[in-house]
Amino acid sequence: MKALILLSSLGVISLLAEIFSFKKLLYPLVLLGLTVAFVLNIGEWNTNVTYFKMMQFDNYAVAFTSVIIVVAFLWFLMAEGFFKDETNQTDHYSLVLFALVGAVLMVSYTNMTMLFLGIEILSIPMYILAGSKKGDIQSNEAAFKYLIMGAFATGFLLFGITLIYGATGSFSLEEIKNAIATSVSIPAIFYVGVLLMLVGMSFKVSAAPFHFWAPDVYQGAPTMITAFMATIVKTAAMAAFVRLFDTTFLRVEGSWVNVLWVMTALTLLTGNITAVFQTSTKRMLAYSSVAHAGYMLLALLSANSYSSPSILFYTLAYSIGSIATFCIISIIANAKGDDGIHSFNGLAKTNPLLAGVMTIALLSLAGIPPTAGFFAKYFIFTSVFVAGHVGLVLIAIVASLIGVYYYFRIIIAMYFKEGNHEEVPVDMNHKLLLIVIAFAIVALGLFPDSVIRLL
Amino acid sequence: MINLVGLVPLLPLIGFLIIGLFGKSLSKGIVGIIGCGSVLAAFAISLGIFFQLTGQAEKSVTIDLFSWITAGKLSIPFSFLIDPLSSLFLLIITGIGFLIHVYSTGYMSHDEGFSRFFAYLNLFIFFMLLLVLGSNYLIMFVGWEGVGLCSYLLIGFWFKNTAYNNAAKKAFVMNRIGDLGFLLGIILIFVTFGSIGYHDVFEQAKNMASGNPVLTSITLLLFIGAMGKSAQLPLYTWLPDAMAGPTPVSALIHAATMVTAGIYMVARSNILYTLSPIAMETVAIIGICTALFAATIGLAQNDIKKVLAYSTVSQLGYMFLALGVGAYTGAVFHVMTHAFFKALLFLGAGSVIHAMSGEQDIRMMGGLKKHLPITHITFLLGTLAIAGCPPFSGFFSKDEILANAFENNKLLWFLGVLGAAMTTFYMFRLYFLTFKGDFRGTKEQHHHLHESPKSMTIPLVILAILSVIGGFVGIPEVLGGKHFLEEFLKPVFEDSSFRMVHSLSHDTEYILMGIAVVVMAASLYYAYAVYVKNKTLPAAENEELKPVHLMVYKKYWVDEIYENVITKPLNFFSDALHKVVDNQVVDGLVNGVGRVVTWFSGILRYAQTGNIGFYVFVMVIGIVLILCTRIL
Amino acid sequence: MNSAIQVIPLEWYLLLSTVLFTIGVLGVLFRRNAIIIFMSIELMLNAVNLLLVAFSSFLSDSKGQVFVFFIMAVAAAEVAVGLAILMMVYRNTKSSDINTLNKLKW
Amino acid sequence: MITTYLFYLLSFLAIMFGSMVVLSKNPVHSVLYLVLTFFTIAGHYVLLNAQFLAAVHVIVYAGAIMVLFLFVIMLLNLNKETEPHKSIWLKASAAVASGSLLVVLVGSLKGASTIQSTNAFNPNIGLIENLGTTLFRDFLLPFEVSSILLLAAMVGAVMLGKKSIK
Amino acid sequence: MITLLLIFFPLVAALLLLFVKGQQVRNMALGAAIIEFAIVVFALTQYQHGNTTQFEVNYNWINSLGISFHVGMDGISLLMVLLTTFLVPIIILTSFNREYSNPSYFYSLLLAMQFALVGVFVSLDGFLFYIFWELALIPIYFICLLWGGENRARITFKFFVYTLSGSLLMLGGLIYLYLHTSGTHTFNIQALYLAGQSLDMAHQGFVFWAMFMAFAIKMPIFPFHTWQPDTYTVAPTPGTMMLSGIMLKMGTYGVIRWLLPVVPLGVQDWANVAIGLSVIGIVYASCIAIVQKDFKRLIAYSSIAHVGLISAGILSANVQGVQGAMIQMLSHGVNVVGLFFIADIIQKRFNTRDIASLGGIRNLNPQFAVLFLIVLLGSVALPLTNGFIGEFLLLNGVYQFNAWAAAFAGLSVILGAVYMLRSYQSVMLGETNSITTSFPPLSGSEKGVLLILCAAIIGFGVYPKPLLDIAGPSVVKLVDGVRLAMGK
Repeated sequence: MKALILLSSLGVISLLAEIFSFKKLLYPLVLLGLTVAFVLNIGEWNTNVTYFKMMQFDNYAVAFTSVIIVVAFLWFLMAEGFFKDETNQTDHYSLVLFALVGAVLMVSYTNMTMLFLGIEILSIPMYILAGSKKGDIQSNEAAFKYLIMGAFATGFLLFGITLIYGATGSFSLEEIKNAIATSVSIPAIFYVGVLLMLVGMSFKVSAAPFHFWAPDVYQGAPTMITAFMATIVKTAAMAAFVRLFDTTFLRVEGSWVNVLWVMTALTLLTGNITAVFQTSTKRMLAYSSVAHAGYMLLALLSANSYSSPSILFYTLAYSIGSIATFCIISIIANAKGDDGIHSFNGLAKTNPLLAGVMTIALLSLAGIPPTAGFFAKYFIFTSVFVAGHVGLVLIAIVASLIGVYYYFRIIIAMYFKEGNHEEVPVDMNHKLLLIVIAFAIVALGLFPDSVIRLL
Repeated sequence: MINLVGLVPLLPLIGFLIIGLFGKSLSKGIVGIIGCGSVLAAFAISLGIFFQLTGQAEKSVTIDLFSWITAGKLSIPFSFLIDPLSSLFLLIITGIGFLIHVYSTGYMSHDEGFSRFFAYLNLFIFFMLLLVLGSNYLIMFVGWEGVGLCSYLLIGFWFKNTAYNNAAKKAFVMNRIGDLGFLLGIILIFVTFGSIGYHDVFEQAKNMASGNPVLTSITLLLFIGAMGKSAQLPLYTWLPDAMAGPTPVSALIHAATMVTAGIYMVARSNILYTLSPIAMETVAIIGICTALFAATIGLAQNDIKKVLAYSTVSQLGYMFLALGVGAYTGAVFHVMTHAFFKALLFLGAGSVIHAMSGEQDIRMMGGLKKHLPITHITFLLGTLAIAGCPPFSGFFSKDEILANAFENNKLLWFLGVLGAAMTTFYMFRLYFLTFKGDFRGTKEQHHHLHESPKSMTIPLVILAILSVIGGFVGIPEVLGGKHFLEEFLKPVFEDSSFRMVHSLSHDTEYILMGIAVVVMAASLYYAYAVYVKNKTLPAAENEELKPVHLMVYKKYWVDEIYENVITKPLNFFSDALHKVVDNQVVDGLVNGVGRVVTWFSGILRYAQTGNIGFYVFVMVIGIVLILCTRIL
Repeated sequence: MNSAIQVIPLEWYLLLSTVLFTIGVLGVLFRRNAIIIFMSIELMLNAVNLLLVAFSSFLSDSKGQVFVFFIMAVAAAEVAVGLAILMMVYRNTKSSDINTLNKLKW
Repeated sequence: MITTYLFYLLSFLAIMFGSMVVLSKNPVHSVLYLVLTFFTIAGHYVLLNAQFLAAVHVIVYAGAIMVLFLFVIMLLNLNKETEPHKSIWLKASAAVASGSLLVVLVGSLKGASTIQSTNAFNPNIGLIENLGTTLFRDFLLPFEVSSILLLAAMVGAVMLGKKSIK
Repeated sequence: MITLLLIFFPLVAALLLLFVKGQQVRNMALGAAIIEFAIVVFALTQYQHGNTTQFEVNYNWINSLGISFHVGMDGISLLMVLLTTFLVPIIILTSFNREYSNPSYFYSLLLAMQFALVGVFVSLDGFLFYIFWELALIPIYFICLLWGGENRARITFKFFVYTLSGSLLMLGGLIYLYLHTSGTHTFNIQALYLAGQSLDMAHQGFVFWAMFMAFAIKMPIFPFHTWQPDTYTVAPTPGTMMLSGIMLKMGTYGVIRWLLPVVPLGVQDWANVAIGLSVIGIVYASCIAIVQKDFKRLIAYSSIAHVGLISAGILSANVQGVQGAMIQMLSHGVNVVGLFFIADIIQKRFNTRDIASLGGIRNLNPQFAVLFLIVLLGSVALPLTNGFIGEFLLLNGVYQFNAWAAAFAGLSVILGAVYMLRSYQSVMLGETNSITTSFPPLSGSEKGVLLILCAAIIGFGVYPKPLLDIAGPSVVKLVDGVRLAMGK
């Protein structure tokens, strides 16, 4: 909660920066603020405070908030240039920070109202930021698509919430849970409500067949925003999803588990298969992010004691891996004016560091040991196994293999193809960031227990 | 002396190592001395062993060297077994081996690969000794394959010649076919008896019922090995081709020693065979068929070494006939005498070839009698011996075989006699065409004709003497002699002896002998009439032959048949396997998976139309489907 | 005057909302004009609002009506942002036809 | 009884106007139909004893949001029937899709009658007093949080709306 | 502690090598590999013969999942580690033949691979085993990708995905077993054995296939082999040697350690099919080897044939089969490295590996011809070479399973001779031709490597006892356990 307040305040403060002209200070201020927020957040570990019966900072919330703040910190480190070049610098800062507020709400809500508001607070800044390259028609298109589809999905989400309200008379997760636990016959509209909420949440995490917006929006949005969407937004949405379905709706598992089974399979396959053909790395990662949503859904689907820790670990591993890849993609795309795979040709010769970190990040995304991504997948597979969905495990294995195919296209391009032998200039702080991330990926891969134990 | 048995194979091995490693820097003389010396020393020790063994009551001594292979209850020591059979073979191998080494110092003196040749020869002796000394089947197999390797190396000794290389390869591969059978036989022995040591196996086998199918399987598998090594039908074709090697090699390996390994093996396993009548019959039938088949081919060959080669195949057939009818002693006896006279004949042939500057076609020879007196005499003695002319060695051994065959089956005997007649004919044909008549070669060859050096003739003489008197160790009782050999080998064949009851009356034996001698004489005369009196010459290369003659001359086209039935189809099959099955089907499937994914990806991405309306549409459809789960 | 919820079965409200909601969906599917699509989404949200109020009355629980306020707030925010984006798009493409926005695909 | 009739009338009007929103060719007409739809919904609110909400609804939707729409339409000069029509197939498939959505929704929403209200009927819950209590006590946090939402939307709209000055 | 040293020394060396510039790096790599070998020799002296696991180290790693860093060596592991550490210095020595670009990366990757391989062979924790298993894949992938030949991107990728697909299935199997461990779930090897053996036959069958696929692909067994000839051909020779000499043994070792004792009933149930595939593969690959034109491809196919026999022997689940497999793994490692090195020597000199276009090399360098011949004889399993011991024991093992399978597998004895002699004849014998005009004498490193290998080939053919003794008791213990579980 303290973190939440701090983040909101930071958002407001950044709006003031324009007026009181301390724009230069803003960047360090935000970084500092995030650090403090992180510390404050950690301070709430094991306190389990509930606020207004609307949100509860249990360990789950604290853990995910930490992940969100850490990733946000890394994101800010990466995205300094994104703010610098903007005329509306302060607006961007505040929008991003507000989005973070939304994300934190989404991981800590205990009431549908907060969920709904969290989603919207996260989404609306994202709609705007996706379109923040105002003159760029692709950016326009991304924002527009995101908005229309998002609003449309919100409609279904709300319909679902309403039906659940109608059936149980409450918006509070706790009360809903009690209601369905005590009810002799649960009204049919409740189930429909659950399914409609499933649709709404699936849209947010871009699960098939509600994923269509994702590749287009990811591609069109400014790379930094794409990175934000792929990491923080996805983490928050996944956390919210789990909080809702693996606790509140667990009792009516029978009504949604089969649907989710099919959707997960579809997501895994569609995301991975479609990514194979992509030539734009950004778009490829967009599809890959759809696929990763599929893996996370696996854990959600299994709904057992492994689910939360595995999703926590997965989001962390996936997010830092994605930050690294997006960072490198943006560096390359800026230097070569193109984010196609061929832009990576010969990178290993000219920029061994970039190539090395990219390789580690891609290996992690592909789930090859000893990287964090491997353990992430491993935990997920374990949880699915425990739940007994062996068929899905097989599909996930096939999907992973396909995944290897497109991740390795980049690796092959970097190490095998001949490039133009011009070194790409890289900022010092980016270098630092990448090295840190590379170490983090390996360290998480070697000592995953530190994170797993949390939940 | 028996304790020194380890030295017997070790000495040639040392010889091989010294010559092999330092041969280049040693003079030919020293190489020759080391090569011959090591074998001579081995021979000396073998003699010692032989006499010690005859002198002592314990007829079977096992010498453990070291534990070789252990795996669970399978435990194979590297150990040697000294008994009459192995000591006899030791003598044959080292003795004849030594003579041939000596001969080789002369024969190969001009060859640049002199030291290599001696290295190989020594290595061969080493392996051959291992083969006969081993106290279990696996050591025998080691020697078995080792001699195969040496045979390969020596056949392809002149490695620049592709035909020779092919012959070498053929020999190795064909032997390997047999070896596989042998190996499987060994494994079956282990599986059955839990051991592969001769002693353990035979002790257990003794108590088994005759006709036990396992024994039949074992013996047949072992016999496949023997068929390969001893060039029996249908695995004999490598042996005539093996004549590509230098002539001493043909004498040593492809006549006197290695090819008789099969006989040794069957004789060694006599108890197993005795207890499996089916296997015995098979051995006998294959033996006699080979004997006749090879003899017919021998009738029409023009290459001096080819004739001898087919003769060897034929004689090996006789030995198997002997084994098949239970005349184990007879077989070993024939091995011994055959070693003498066939080595002699080959060395004689080598001497002829040496004199003819490498010419091997008998149509180009003739009248060599006066140019090569020693060779001529010794060759004649060898010919008489092989023809079975009394009292030369071949007479006794062949007689024993035929008598036993008669006892067993009259038809076998008849065929045996027929084969003997053919043997006489082709051998004398060879002799007459080579030594009698006029010289038919070129002027140059004629000019060059000379008797071979001492190093070559002395072995010839010694072998000739052995060919003449060699038979006396086994004079049958009917002729008032004492069959020393039988006495000596008795401990080895003791357990099988119930099969070897002599029931022939003396009269019958006399008649049989008489018939054999008469047939031999008739055949000899016929050959004389054709080749000396009428001076008929074999048809020239381009001459048209009568069908039967052509068939025999072309060796029944067996090589061609094998080529077309096995080699070519195998190549074709492999090629198809490679190009179609492996590249198209198996790999195609693997790549196909990748291609399907890529193709599917290409298709699937078109679902991503970029059109919001479509996205919403799919979303709605998705929701409809999801809600359907509620109403269905 | 009685509250309608006392005389009208809840199903009717459910049905009415569903129909209105579906009309909104139809609008999104049917039209290419972005403005109309936005309006259709507003219609969907209103259908939800109506249902919430009906439930609220039925259950005699004011939370449902409070929730409507939040929906209104969000709807207002979305519309504001949406129209801003639409303006931006229009500036670049001179069209409010959603079909012109299909550069991002495949 | 009058309530019942009013319900039917308002429902009919709501559906009709709603359909007209979707079907009218002129965007301006659509906006006006939508305003009418909102009024009918407000009528429903009144019937449901949610008077305060009805008032807010009219003010916010009809008064604010729809004006915004009209404003944009006028600004962008979209008041003509310029919209290119979707092909008949697309329209048909859209109709089929939403038709089936309706069918499955209705089909799966059967059985609302099993819902039991635990509270006694209270006609006053829609009154401003009740709502205020709930909003500022139970829903204080969301209320505060929604300020962030509105602030973000405002900032965003302004940012996107203003011309970029370099 | 020795085990830890064995595992991590190469890793440390690999990391240090990254910072060394220039070609001298190879000497340092060689030094590191030799030190590693020395450590193993030291371990051998400390090893108490018997069937116990020694040098055991067990640290907690991922407590919450029952994963520990548990390593140790019994005879089987020790023998595999011995093979690895023996071959790696040799492989590094063979690389002296060529100058590789970025040598520090090259050698670093080689040593990193050694790290993973040793890890695979000493792991006593299922998860750890899997991690090392996968770790081994990455360095070799990059070795092939960076220094390989034509078409390497496609081929190595296929290799990578193919192997990965197998290992993912294995992971599935391991997780399944893990979830069936009693009490707190753990990946401890003994617990996994118990878990696997407690399953019924049908479920053991599933686990069998899940795990066997990984091993079958790695070895590779027909029909999962098609990545192999391409990869062997395209990889730089040291990479090929690592692949064929050591990495392939991961599969066979896996079957011994992680398949037989884990799902004995599954093995029993499916042995027919698995051995059938192995045996078909033997003849299949041998036949294909006959018609190969590229020498490296020929060796590659011959390797499939050899490994098919090893696999069949292991799956026969008797002492002779498994013991034979142990020996044959070593022999095959030595022989195949020798053969690939010979191919490399020839290619370096004549720039071709086309068998048909070579010839008469023996005329140019008899010494080389002899060394080649010895390696070849080892490969065709002539008695008194190392190959024979293994082949005999393996055939023996297979025979006990099924006589016809053994007979069919035995065809490799014949076909092996056919293709090996054919290629030897074509390459070495006959007259020299326009390509084989001159043969620069063998360099010191070349001669050294070949001599060491030949010494090993003959030495262990004549006196294999030390090797058999290392693994023997452990093999007997393992197989007895398995047979007990099978009810035999």
